[in-house]
Amino acid sequence: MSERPNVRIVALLCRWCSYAGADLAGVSRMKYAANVLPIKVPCSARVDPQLVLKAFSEGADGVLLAGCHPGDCHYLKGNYKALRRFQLLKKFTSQMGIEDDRLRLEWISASEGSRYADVVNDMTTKVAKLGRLNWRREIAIEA
Amino acid sequence: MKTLQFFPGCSLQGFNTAYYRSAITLGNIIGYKLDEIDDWNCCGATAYFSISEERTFLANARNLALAEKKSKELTVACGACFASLSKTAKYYTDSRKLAYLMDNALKEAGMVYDGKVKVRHLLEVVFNEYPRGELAAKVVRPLKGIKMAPYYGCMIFRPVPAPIPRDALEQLIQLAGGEAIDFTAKDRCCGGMLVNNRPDVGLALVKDLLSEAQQKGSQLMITTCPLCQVNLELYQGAVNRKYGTDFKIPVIYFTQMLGYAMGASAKELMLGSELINSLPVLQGARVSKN
Amino acid sequence: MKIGVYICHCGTNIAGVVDVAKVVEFAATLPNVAVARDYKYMCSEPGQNLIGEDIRHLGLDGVVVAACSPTMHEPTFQTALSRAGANPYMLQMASIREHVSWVTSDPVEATEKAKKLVEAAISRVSLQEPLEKRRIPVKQSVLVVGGGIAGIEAALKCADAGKKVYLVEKEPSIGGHMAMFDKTFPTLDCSQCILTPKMVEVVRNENIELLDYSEVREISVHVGDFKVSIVRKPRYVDSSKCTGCAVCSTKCPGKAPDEFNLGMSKRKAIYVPFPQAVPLKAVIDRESCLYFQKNICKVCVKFCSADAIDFEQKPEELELGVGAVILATGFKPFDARRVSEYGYGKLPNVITSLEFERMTSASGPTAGKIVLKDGREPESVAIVHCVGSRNVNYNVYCSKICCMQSLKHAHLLKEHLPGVAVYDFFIDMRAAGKGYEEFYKRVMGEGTIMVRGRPAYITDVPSKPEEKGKLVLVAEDTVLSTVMRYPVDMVVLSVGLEAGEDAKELAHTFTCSRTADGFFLERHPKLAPVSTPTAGVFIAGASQGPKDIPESVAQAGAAAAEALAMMGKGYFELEPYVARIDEDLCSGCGICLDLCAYNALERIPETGLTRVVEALCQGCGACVAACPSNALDLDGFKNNQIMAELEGILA
Amino acid sequence: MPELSWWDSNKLSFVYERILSLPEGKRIFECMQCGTCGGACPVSFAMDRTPRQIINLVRSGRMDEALRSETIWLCASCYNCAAQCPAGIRITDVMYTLKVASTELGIHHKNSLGPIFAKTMVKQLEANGRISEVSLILGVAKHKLSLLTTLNPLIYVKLFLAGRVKLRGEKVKNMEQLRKMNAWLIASDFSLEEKDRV
Repeated sequence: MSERPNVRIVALLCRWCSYAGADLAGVSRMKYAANVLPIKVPCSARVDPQLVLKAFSEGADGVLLAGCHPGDCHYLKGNYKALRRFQLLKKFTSQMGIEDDRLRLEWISASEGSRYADVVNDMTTKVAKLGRLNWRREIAIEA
Repeated sequence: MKTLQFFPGCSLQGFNTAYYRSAITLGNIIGYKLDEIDDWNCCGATAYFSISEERTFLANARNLALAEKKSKELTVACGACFASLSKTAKYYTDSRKLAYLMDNALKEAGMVYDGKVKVRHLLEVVFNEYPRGELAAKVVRPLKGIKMAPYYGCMIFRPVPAPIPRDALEQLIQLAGGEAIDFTAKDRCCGGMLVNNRPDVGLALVKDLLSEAQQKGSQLMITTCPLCQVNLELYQGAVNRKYGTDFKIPVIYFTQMLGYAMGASAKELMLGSELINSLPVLQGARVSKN
Repeated sequence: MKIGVYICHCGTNIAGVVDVAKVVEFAATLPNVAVARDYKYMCSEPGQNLIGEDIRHLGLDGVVVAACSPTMHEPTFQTALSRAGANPYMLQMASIREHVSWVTSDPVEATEKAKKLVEAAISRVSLQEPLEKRRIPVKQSVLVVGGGIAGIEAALKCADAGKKVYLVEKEPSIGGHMAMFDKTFPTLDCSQCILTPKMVEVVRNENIELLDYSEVREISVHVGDFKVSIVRKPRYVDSSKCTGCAVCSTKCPGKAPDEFNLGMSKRKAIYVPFPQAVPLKAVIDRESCLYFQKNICKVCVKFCSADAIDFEQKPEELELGVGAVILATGFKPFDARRVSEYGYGKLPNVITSLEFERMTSASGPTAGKIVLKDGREPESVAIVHCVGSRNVNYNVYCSKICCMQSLKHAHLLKEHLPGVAVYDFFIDMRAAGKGYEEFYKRVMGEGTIMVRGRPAYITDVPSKPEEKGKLVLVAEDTVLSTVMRYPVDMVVLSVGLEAGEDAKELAHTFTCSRTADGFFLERHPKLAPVSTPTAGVFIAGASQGPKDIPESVAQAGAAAAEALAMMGKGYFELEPYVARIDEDLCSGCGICLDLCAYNALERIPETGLTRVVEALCQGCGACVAACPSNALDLDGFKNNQIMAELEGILA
Repeated sequence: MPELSWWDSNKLSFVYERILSLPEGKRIFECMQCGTCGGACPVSFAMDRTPRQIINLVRSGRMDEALRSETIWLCASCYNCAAQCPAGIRITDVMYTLKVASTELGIHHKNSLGPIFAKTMVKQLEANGRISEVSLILGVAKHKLSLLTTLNPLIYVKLFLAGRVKLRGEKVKNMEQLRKMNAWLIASDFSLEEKDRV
C-alpha cells in the first residue's frame, strides 16, 4: 500500500489455527498492513458478540474473526458455533449501520500464513475505503 | 433450435469457406443456428501479439464488448480466434492492469465490457450440448471402415483449454461410424505461420503430422482449425517435393465429417472443394445394414 | 497492582525494526507499571533472572513480556515466574516479533503497533488472576496407526519400554511399502532381510496387540485417555486356527490381480499377501471368491486341515482406551497416469519405480528378472526423476526420495543386466544424506548416462528407422543445450510421494491439521516435529512428509520417546482454562448444555441450575459466549480480561 | 526479485519490466532450467537458443542476446511449453514480448519472414479491421517473392476454381472504434511495464 490508511482493525484469532497461522506469516517474514491488532482467544466459539461490539465502541474500524477450517476445530465443532453466531451478529451490526466489510469471519489454518497476510491486507484496503467508523462518538451522541 | 452467437474470423471467409458452410449445415441437422456477431474485427491471430500485445488485447476487447451486448456466450470455430479471444477474456479477469487498459480504451470508443463473455469452441459446443446418443441417432450414412486421424491442433487445448476430454473428436468420429487412429500428434503444432515465414521449418512440422497419420493408415484427417487444414492440405505437395514423400491424405473439418455422416449433401458441406478430394474416401465407406 | 514490563530485542529481530527504547519509555507511563525494562534476549538465563529479581525485590504481581509469539516462549517465562514465587498465570505476552517486527517494514508503524500490543497486555494482566494447572492421569497404553516401517518401529520402542501397544494396520499384513522394496539405498541391503525380523518381533512381543486388517472408526479426544473404536474387517479365516500353510490358495480357483505386485501378477481369492506376511494368515477377498459371488466351490474348506475357513465371519468392533496415539499412516505413490505426456498406462513398457522394485525383487512377479512386457530383456532403459514432483501442475514439493531411488535403480539395472544402457534424466540431483553423494558417484562410475533435463514427452512413433519399436524420450540435454530424442526399450518413472487417501479423514478423526500439500502438520517445524496441536497425538514417517527409511525410523523413535515421556510422567498437565459458573446469575435456561462438546456441563437436579464438570471442561468457551445472563465465564479468558485487552489495544 | 541495479541503466530494462508485469510474469525467476520447454517445442530443432536459454538470458539481464536470437521468431505460438512448464512460466507470452521489442528496436533476426509478415498483416488489420488471405500473401510477397514459390502456383488457380478465394477483402464498418481505442492507448502512454498504474 502506497498511502497508509489510519484505520484500526481488531483481529480475534483462535489460538490453535488462526493465531498459529499469523505466527507463520511472521516466521515467513511476510509483510502486511500494520493496521490489524491481534487478540488471542481459545476458540472462535469463545467470541461473545459483546466483545465484537465492545471493539467497535472502543474505536475499532473493523473486526476480523478467524478460526480453524470447518472440520478442523480443536474443540470439534467450535467454529460451526462461531459461524452461526456470526450470521446473527452480522444481521445486528448491519442494522446498526456498520458496513458489511467492517466485520468479517475467515477460516485460517495454522499452515496458511500467506492467507492470513492476504486477508489482513484485503480487509485493510476495504475498510480504508470506508474510512473511520467513529462509532464511539455516535454512541456518545445517542447517550 | 438453439442460437449460437458466432465469431467466424477472417479465414472462414476465404480459404476455409467450407468450414463455415458445413458448420451451418451441421447446425440445421443437429439443431443450432449460427448468428454471426455484427461488425466483428480480426482477432490478430499470432501476428498481432508479436507487434503489440496491448493493441491485440484491445482489438479482442472490442469483439468481446460487441458480443456481450447480445449474449454471454461467443462461439468460435477457428483455433487462432479461439485462442486470442479466450486468452483476452482470461487475462481481463487475471490482470487488473490489462482490465484497466481495456476498460479505458473501450470507454474512449463508447463501449463497455463486463468480463462476462464465455468464449466457446464449436467442437466443444457440439460435444457438450448434444447427448452422444442423440447425435448417433442422426447418423444415416455411417463412415464404416474409414480410418481417420483426429487432429485438434494446438489452440483448442492451449492456452485456455476448452472443457472437453482429450478424445472428444475421437468419440465423434466413432459415433459417425468411422475409426479414429491413435494419433499421438493430435495437438502438435501444424507449423502455423512458419510455413510462410520459415518454409523449411514449417514444412518439417507438416511432414511429421502427415507421416504419423500415414503410418497409422488413416485415409482422412479431421481438423477443427482452418489454419491446420490449410497447412496440412495446401502444403502436402510442397512436402512431397521437399522430402520425396507420397502423401495424399484429404483433410476435412469435423463439421463436414459429421454432416456427411448425418446425410447432408456434399454440396451443402462443400465437400470436394479440397485440393485432395475427400469424396472418394467418404463414398468408399463400407455400406452395411444396421 | 504492580506490573513489570519487559521488552525483548531478540537481537536485531525486534530491535532492528521496533524502537525498543520508545516502547519502554511509553510503557513506563502506563498505570500500575512499576518497572519497564528492555534486554537483548529476554529468554536467556540473565533475561529471565531480570524478571525474577524484580518479582522478589519490587514484589511485582503481574508481568508483561513483549517478545516473540507466546507459542514460542510462554512456557519459558511462566517457569521464570514460578521460580521467583509468582503465579505463572500472572504473565501476559505481547507478540512484537511474529506479529510486528517480522511483518512490518516501516519502523514507525512497527513501533506504534508494538506500543498498542504492550498497552493491551498491561491492561489485561492487571485483571488476570492466579491459576493452577490441572493434572490429568495418562493411560499407560499407546495406539499406533499404520504398520509400515515407521509404525512398526514406534510400536516396538513403546513395547520395549513396557507399555501396552495396539498396532492397527488396514491391510491383511504389516510391512507397508518397505516390504515391497527389493534393495535399500545407499547400502543396498535387502529390504525384506532387515524388515522381516522387526515384523516378526511385532507378533512375538507380548506387549503388542496387532490389530491387522482393521481400521480406526472414531475416537473421542480426551487428553490422557483417548477412547478409540476400531473395526476389524472379516478375513473369513479364523486367524487362531490358520497356520499360513497356503494350501488353500494353491487349490483356490478364484483369481484377481495381486495388490502386493501392483497387479503385475495374479493372486487367488484366498491368499497370503506375501511369503513374509505378518501375521502369516490367509485372507479371503469377497470380490473374486466363487462362494461369495456364485455360492459354489468351497474348495478351501475342503483342503484346510485346520478348518480355519469361516464364511460367516462378521466385522467386529473393539473399544480401546489409550493414553497416546502415534499416527504412522505413510504415503501413496503419485499416479503416473496424470502426466499424460509420459503415456503411463498406454505405453506398455513405461513402468513406475514401485513396479520396478517388484520386478527386481526375487519374490516378485518376474522372479527378479528385469524384462519387457514381451519377455525380452531391455537393452536400454531410461529413468525419469521428479514425476509428479516439483511441478505446479501436480505437486510443487520435492518428494525427496526419488533421486536416490532412481540412482539405486540405475545400479540394479547395471547389476542385473550387464551392458544395458541406462539414461538417468534429472533436473537437480539431490543426494544429501550419509553416504548418498558417494553412492551417486558410484552409480556414475558404473557408466550410467546422466542427462540433466526433464523429458517433455515419451512416444512410440518413430521418426527414424532406428527408433522403430522403441520408446522415444524427447528432452533437452540442458548441459549441451540441444533437444534430443532418446530411443530406449523401457522407461522407469520415479513417481513422487503423496499424502495417503485417508489422511484427510484421519486428520479429522484425530483433530490434527494438515499442510497445504495434505501431509500431517507438526506442532513446530523445528522444535516439535513429531507432535501435533492435539496433546498426546504424535506423527511419524511419510505421513508427515516425504521421507526415506532412515528418517522414518528416526522419527518413529522420536514419536515413541514423546509418547513414553508423557506416560512416564504419569499425568498430563492441562491448562487451567475452565469455565466457571456464577450460580446466582444462572437462570437454568440450559442453552449452554447442548453447546458443550465434552458434556462438561450438567443440570443440578435439585436446583435445576447448571454446573461445570471441571475434569471434562476443555476450556473452549463456547458456553461462555452463549450464556444470555453472563453467568458463565472462562478462567484465563474472562470477559473483563479480553475487554481490558480491547481497551488497551484501541486506546 | 533480484537486484537489477547493475544493469538498470541498460536501455533494454524496459523489456524486462514488461515481461515481469505480464500475468504470472515473475514466474521466470522460478525457472529451474529443466528444459521441458525445449522438449515440448516442436521447432526447437531449428532454434539457435533453446527456450530455456532464452528465459535465462532474460532473467540474467542479457536481454540483447535474447532479442537478437532467431528462436523468438521461430516460436509458432503453440503454447505447448507453457502448458507443460513445471514452474508455470507462460513462455509463449515471454516470446511475444521479445518479438514486440525486437521489432520495435529493429534488432530482430533476419532469417525469418515473421516480422515482415506480422507488420504487413497488422497494417491491413488496422486499416480494414479484417484480413484477406490474398492481399496478405501479395503484401508479404512484395518483400520476398520466394514466398509464392513454396506453393505450386497451380494451387492458387485450383483454390480459385473451388470457390475458396475471395478477392475483395471485407472491412469493419465502425473502424472509428478501433482507431479511438488505439489512439487512447498512445495518448495515455499506457505501458505494461509501468508498475503503479493501477
